[in-house]
Amino acid sequence: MIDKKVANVEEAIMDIKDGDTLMLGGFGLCGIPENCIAAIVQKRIKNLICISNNAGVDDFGIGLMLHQKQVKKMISSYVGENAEFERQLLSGELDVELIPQGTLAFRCMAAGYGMPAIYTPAGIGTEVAIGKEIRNFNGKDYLLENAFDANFAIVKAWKGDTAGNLIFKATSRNFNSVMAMAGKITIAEVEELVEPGVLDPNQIHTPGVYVHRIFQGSHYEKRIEKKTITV
Amino acid sequence: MIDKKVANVEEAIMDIKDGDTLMLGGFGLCGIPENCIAAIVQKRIKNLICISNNAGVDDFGIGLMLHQKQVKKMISSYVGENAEFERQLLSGELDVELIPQGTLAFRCMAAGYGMPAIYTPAGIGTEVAIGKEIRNFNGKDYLLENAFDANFAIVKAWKGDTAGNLIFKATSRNFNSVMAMAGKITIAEVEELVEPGVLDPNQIHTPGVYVHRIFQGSHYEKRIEKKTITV
Amino acid sequence: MLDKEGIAKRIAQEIQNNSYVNLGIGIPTLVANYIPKHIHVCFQSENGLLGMGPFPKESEVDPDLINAGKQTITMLPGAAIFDSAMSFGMIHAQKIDLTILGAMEVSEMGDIANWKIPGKMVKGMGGAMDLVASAKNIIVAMQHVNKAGESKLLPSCTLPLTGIRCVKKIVTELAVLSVLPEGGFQLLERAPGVSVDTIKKATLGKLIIEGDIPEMAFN
Amino acid sequence: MLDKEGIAKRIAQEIQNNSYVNLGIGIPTLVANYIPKHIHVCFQSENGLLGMGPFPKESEVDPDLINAGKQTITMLPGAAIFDSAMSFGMIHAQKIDLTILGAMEVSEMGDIANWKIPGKMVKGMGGAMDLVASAKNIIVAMQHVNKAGESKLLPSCTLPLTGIRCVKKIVTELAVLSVLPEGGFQLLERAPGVSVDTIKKATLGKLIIEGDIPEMAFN
Repeated sequence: MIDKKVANVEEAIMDIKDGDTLMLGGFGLCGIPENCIAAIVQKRIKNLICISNNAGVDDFGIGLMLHQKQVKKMISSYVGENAEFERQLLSGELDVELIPQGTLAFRCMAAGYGMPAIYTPAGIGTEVAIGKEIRNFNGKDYLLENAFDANFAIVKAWKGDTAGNLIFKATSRNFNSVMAMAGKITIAEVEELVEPGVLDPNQIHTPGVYVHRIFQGSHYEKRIEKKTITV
Repeated sequence: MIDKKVANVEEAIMDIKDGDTLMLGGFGLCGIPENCIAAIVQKRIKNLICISNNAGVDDFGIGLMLHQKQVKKMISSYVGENAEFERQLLSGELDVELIPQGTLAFRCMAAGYGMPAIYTPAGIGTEVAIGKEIRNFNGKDYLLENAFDANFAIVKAWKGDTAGNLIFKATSRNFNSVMAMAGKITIAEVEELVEPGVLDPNQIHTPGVYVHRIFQGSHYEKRIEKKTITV
Repeated sequence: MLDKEGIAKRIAQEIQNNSYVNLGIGIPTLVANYIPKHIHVCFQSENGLLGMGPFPKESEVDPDLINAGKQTITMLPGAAIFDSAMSFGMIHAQKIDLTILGAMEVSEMGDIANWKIPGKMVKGMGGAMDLVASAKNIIVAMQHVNKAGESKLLPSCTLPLTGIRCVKKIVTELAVLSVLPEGGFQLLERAPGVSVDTIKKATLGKLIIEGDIPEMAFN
Repeated sequence: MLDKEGIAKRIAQEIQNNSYVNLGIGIPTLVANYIPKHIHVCFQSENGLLGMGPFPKESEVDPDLINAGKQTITMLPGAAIFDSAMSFGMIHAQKIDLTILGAMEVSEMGDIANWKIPGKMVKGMGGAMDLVASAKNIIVAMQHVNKAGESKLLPSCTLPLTGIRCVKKIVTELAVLSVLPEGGFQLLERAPGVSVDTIKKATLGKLIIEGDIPEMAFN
């Protein structure tokens, strides 16, 4: 097997530099790559373009990067729940491109599947369609949307092996597995890193060929955005 | 949960009729829907268009349907290993459309993902490209290939539950999971049918929403086409 | 006049047996509480889950298991997890039978605006544009008029659109209305104690009233 | 002159450490037997497997586990199973570093024909058109001349094409040749005991010979 293991988060992110485009997995705060985000914050890498469904909250997730003004542009489907984000956006410090959530997912998948672009009906008749190519198939209009082209995809998995195979838990899979396929370099942090042969080949969500670096993360906080319980 | 269980193979295929387009899962003889094929053979449904990576062998798999002249047209990537197929093709009784294997997979996936068409580089510069739209993205040419539109997808899984969730074993997953997403009606036969809650939601390969009918198959022969061993 | 729970309760009656349903944030989320026992329904959450169950007990809370509203949830027996691409794949392939979502405005052609107010901070469309572009059936749950007392059922939307010609039915605190393919809101039912006249005054778009309009029935 | 095993052995030297490789049917399959111990390689089988191992022992045979040549196989520790769409997805996304396959003809521009002979029963292209359309590096394993003694290294292919401008290197029983980006077969190595003249006679396409051509080295 080809060994993808790196020693730690510092080694994993060593060549991320100012101005890079990063995909960051997660939905809300669920399944976000906490260790990599912390290391990027600590390294103060600047002018990043971040492709991520959300932008974290004020003091967690991508919010930590925003707080340090490390992000030049966000490409997301939903960026609520973040006052600092709003301030930077209104002041012009931050650029944001809002795209439909499915389009976000498909543009990742297209990159991982070698498709240069895909057709989606999402956004037809709305401002999302402005300037984009529209094509009718079988009586229905679709937008042509290009595959993403990101320097790095940074994802968080539940289990992984040193061959780079990943397994995600419950809804923390979300964008993690589609982004894992889509980075020029894919970095995976996992809660549990095992030797090849431990994980069932039948249950792998992301085959190791898509993953370039893997390390065992630590101190996962897994903050819950909206804890809702049945009394 | 929504119950997809049907009593038996006869009920599962009750409304397949002459002239229908069927997708049939499997690669070679690996993971083919043996029970459904046997029932279609017994029912002598005619003039079928079959989308399947291969065409079986003389006396097994789709070869059994060919033997009875039930197939009008095959859409496949590779149809070797079948003398009766060759005879019917040369005599003009059977039509065949050969397409690249990846194109076959992507046209299924497109149907399951609501994409009207996809772009693939496979076939550029070859006779496969004749009459098709070619488009250049970032300096590379791609063919536009339409999503399949099949009346039925017929797949075979290892385990399934009555909610229609499917798990495939090893390389018998092949086209089964992509076709399962792609049929107007998807019929799944499984080696082991269990109640909802038995299968781990994290390990489902095909979510039940894609499956319309499921039943427990029997008497799987699982014939091996090329048994190859290390002495 | 209905409260939010009443709107949810009325919409729950619209859910067909053996259907896959996606519930938006807000009133639509409440609909799950009023599904009749004999109706089998499977809820999709577009962040990657089919078979969403009720909110967890304190001891069951799992940060790795949330819905599209970012609330902690549970899974029912027979649930399945998938990634965001497959989730929107099944939405676009019309495997989801019904989408219930909120709106700021709906036009008499079935256009919907529910994601952006010019001049205000825009949070994003999330999965709404995908859902309205593809769902076979879309029911909007909303107030009939906005806080300024202006009708939200309009000849055409004034706010940026989320999708076009997609809303099939609207349930408000005042009425149930269907959107006709040729345009117009057909009044189907009045909320308890609400007159046709009240609905007329609250509806700016073309309102079609044919015969007697029954009051909503709840059991 | 090399036999089939020799061709496979020579191609095995081309495999880089830490690479993902797809092996076609025939001679390419034999390459797996000659990978040096210190080279880490992961074999993809396009029917949905990364981490393909050797053929099974009799007791290990599993009809649900085959390669793209439909032979029973095994999985190595760290293997992963996926469906056909993802398999060709990773091929088209150029995650597979090297494809080794057979050919009927190769042109001096790197075009390849390996799937169809007019007038003969056509079995199909299988995954070959996908592989040659996308692989970063393609090595062809074939005989230098066909059974009629005609060169298979041509100015342009006469048989229906599988892909264009894609072959990077060719290993035959006579020689190792690279296909130059501007066209032409550059002779890199001679097989043991084979003269440059023999290779010249067997090559109909433009053959480029610069300096002394070394004999292949095997260890």
